[in-house]
Amino acid sequence: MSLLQVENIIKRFGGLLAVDSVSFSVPRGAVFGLIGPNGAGKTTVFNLITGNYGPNGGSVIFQDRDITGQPTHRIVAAGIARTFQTIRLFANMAVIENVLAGCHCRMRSGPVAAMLRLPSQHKEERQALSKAMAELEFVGLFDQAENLARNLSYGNQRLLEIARALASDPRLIILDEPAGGMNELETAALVSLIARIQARGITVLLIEHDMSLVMKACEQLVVLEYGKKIAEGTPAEIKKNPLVIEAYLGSDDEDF
Amino acid sequence: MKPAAGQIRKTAYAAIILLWMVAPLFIGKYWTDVLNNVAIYAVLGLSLNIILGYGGMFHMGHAAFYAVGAYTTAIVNTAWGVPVLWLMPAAGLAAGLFALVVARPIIHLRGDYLLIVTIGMVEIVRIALINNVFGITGGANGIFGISSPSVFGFQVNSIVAPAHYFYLVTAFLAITIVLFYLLENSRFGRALKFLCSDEVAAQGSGINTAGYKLAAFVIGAVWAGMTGTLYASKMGFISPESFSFWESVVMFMIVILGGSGNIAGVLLGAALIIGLPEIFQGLQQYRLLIFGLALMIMMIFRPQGILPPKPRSYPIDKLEKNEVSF
Amino acid sequence: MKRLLFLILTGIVAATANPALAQDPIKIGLMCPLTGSWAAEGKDMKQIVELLADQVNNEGGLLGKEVKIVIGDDSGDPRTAALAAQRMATREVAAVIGTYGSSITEASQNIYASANIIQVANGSTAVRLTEKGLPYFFRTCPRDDEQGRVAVKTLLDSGYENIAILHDNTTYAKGLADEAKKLLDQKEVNIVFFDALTPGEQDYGTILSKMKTKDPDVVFFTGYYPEAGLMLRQKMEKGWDVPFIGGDATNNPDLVKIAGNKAAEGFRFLSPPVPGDLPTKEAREFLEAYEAAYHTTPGSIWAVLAGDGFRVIVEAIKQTQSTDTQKMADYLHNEMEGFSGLTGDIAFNQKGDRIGDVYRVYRVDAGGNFVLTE
Amino acid sequence: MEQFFTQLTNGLAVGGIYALIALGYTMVYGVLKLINFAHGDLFTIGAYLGLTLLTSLALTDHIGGIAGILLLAVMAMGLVGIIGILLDRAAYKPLRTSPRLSAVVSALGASIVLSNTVMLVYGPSTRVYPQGLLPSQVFYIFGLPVPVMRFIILGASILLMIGLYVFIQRTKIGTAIRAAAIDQDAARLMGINVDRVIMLVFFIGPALGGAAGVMVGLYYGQITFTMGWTYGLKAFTAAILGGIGNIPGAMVGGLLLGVIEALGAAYISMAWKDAIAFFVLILILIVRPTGLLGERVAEKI
Repeated sequence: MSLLQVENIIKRFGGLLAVDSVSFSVPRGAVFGLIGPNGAGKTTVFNLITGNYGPNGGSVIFQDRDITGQPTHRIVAAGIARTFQTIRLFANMAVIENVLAGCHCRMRSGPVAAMLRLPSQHKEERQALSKAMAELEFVGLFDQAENLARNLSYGNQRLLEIARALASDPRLIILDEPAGGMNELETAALVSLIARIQARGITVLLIEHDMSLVMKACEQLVVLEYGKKIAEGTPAEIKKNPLVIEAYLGSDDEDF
Repeated sequence: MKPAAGQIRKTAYAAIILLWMVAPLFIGKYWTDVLNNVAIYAVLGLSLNIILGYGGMFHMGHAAFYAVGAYTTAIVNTAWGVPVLWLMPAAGLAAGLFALVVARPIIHLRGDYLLIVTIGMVEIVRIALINNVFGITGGANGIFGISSPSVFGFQVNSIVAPAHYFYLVTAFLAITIVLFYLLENSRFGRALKFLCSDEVAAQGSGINTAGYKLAAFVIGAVWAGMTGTLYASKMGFISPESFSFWESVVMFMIVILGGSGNIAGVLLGAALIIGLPEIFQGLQQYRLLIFGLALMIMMIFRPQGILPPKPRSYPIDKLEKNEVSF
Repeated sequence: MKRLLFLILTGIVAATANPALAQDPIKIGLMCPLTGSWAAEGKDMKQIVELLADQVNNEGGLLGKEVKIVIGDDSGDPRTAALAAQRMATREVAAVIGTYGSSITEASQNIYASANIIQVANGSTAVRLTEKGLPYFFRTCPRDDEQGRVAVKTLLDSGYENIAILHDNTTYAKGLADEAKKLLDQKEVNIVFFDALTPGEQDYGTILSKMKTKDPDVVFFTGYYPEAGLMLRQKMEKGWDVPFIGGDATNNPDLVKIAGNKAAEGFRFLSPPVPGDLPTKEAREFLEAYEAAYHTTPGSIWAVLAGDGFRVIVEAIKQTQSTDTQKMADYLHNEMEGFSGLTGDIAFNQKGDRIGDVYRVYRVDAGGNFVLTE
Repeated sequence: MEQFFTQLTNGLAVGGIYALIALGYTMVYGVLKLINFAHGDLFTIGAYLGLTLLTSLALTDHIGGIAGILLLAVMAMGLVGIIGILLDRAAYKPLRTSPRLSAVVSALGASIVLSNTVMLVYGPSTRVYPQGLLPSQVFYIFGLPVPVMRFIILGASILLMIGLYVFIQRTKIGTAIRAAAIDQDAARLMGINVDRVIMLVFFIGPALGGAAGVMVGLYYGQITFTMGWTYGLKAFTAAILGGIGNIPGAMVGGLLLGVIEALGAAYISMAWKDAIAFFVLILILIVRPTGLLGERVAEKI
């Protein structure tokens, strides 16, 4: 039973066909990897799923609902949260405030409630705050709550993005190169964090260049090259696939 | 040393509030009227701050909303004699509706493109007023004979007794400060700050950025419209030249000079931008030159604004441990 | 130390006792636009009033006291004007002159009224300003309806049948244009064009081209001299020879400089007489003194009307031997008659409006001079 | 048809001046992402300096009409360019690393200072250029009169714009300016002296504005200290209309704005002319959010 289905999705930038009719389906509860050489269109696929870009064709089905071309905030509300390849935090705000951004879509009170200081609004704020603290504890940033986001280390900023994504109570979390800029220790911790996320019943879809992480963490992989899907399977199958080997050798990627 | 600093700040605020409240007893009509102007522009600055300060949208046409409110008040009051203060909600509503209609198609424009479009908006409004649009704005003459506000049957005439008007406008300013403070520290205010800081990240966190931008415009416009009521009833007449592009620039400068996104900063900005030219009155034709120089110098020495906002703190230490769970 | 204290104390006593002293000056306020778009008018107003005040002081002052001019800058903007008026009202002025621009004056009217200060406006022609029944408001300038009446008479007397009216959407020009249109609509003439230009621009080719398509016999322009001068020249360049008639805001020597003698020749405008055309001693002396002091002639008639405002106030103080507002107002309303002003005889009706035929029709001759046509 | 043609030439003449001033906005914006709100006042200063030079040096008497006017324009351009550099040093350089809107407020302050300085130095009255220096013939095209000066104004603006375009596209310094506009840090790494580039931009932009000021003075004959505000706003509108930061965009935007105004005034309403221009601007921006020639870059996420 699949949680997310991407069907023949297409994206053009001017004359460039960045994503060429890619299809795959992510099973519920899985850790699913999207790999491929630089410029293969992986992040573009993510942006198509999360509604940052509108596709030129194809569809995205999430929990049996067509969410193609919906605005990003609706997609988040539907249960897909994400992190960004180039870290996008609210740099001049406190760590805790960054996580509260994720809580936003699960809250209800509007400007009028705030100005009238309704009890419901007050209670909701309190609940959101404890939820945010809980997520910080989950990723191991509990004691950094009052720091400014920009003062965190690179690895911790990645973790903060994950906490922010988790705060929106997603069914699917999309991680775009979560280990980018992390040292070995941090990467190892990330592998176990991904496992704990999976244990919470959240499906994980990730892009990663660190192949040791991909092989350890993912149950299933899709390989893209020049915007096309060239292979799909378990890590063990992918490792042996001649097309994949050629693609990676051709791009001189030593990680593989 | 943190509590001590907080204590000093609280004492300072209390002193300023006290001084403000008793000021009209000592400073005479003229300076009281200067304070009335400061208060009006403080409210305008605070309403613009929602759009420009929290929302980060380059909006240089706020006088358009102010004008819609003032003209709504003037037209209804002179035509049907409805007491002006009753018209405050109507003026706010009219300005809010106007904002809803005009802001929707332009909300997605970025930075300077939004800036020129909002300038265009305020110019179109001014030209429409001059050309006596719908035959109700009085053209270049404007509208006169607007009654002064009355509070529980007590006439508040800003011309005869600026001090009476002072307490009326101060009350409105105080309400505005409290409400906007609550708004700033809420889900709504936070969402605006997120989209101001990084729109893509805000969207990715599930915030309806377009919706919040529009809401910010509408709330800012409602308040500017209500301030328009106060202005119209203060002057007794209004004409298009009071709602020129330059008025928008003045509001814009108040927010940026004082400290974009900070209520205390905007209040200080209003005091400086409206107060300084009056302090320089004695310099006659040199006063604007000195004012311009002062603006440049202040910006150079405090590039972030004089009182930039501080990161917000959350009462996490007050959370009970058992609350921190899923 | 004791000595110092004594000095301070005597200083305070002297300062507080001062109002009773004879040498305490009589203060007269002048509210004018010293900054902003109308700063040129304000500067002239200031120079003229200060010059006249110096003359009064050189001749021994007023009621044995020195006359002091207190100046407030209204920036040509209603909000600033209201503040300037509040400030003026706190400065113990006997009366106030000013200001230029009807909506600017309107912003100050009620403030002076509530402070019981006489206000003599000089460049605010909107009809409604004197229709409010304010007891202490006067103006030395005529009203829009008066000028409209004279303009219509001039247009009809010249036998024009197809008339274009052009204004600039300012309160004053629009008011005059509306007034003229109202009167012309009752007559047997066609108004073939009625629209506004945007002041402050430099190329009016578009407007001229558009008017030309309506083929009027005459264009009545109610706006200001810079636009009039530019249009006269651009109309000549286009080879269009329709006559132009202007309102009194075109009365400025710079009009000819902008247009050039050739293009300006034949242009007619309505205006209260300029001092140069008046045979009175006062007017001649004033012009001489002004040229001696500032090496130029007054730019606009409105500033000269501020000078008349000053002279009227001085006369009222002199005649009533007091600076009491009510006495002065009574004098101005009822007793002043045929007072010889810089712009002709001055008297006021009960509304505070100037009585009498003020307007003349001027024509620009081949040498670029303004010549009285009657 | 006759009216259309006449209005077109009217619009193009005014549009040429808008375009020339718009170039100053767009060049500074291209490199610094700064809206130089004081640019309109530099235009005013150009007009006033031109007047001073014209009357005090009597160039046209000494070396003849056309040569004198050209020399005058070059001198005024140079002086206004230097004032532009000084303005940058005083008002903008200290704010390079600050939030963008802070520099806007500083620019507004500078605008107040410059226009009031002009008022205090030259007086608030309208000033008049000596007349008769320029040809006042009228061309007849298909029987329609078109003053020859309109062609000269338009021609001079277009010539200056083409000159600038060639300079930016073909010379080494021009390449440096383009590089700094795309990425200052990268340009610095490539050995480009970015501070020098900024200085140059603050020379060229104001110099062109100054040239426009002299042209306006010479042709229209009258100048006031507040005229920079009106022209500046129009030129800024033109720069945005074409796509700010884009040099051909400023030219297209300026000419187009002039034509829109002229046609709007002729066929719709004169009193609503500016409102029509802004309305068209808004419509265009709704369809093309980065102006006519502005680049439409999808944000990299």
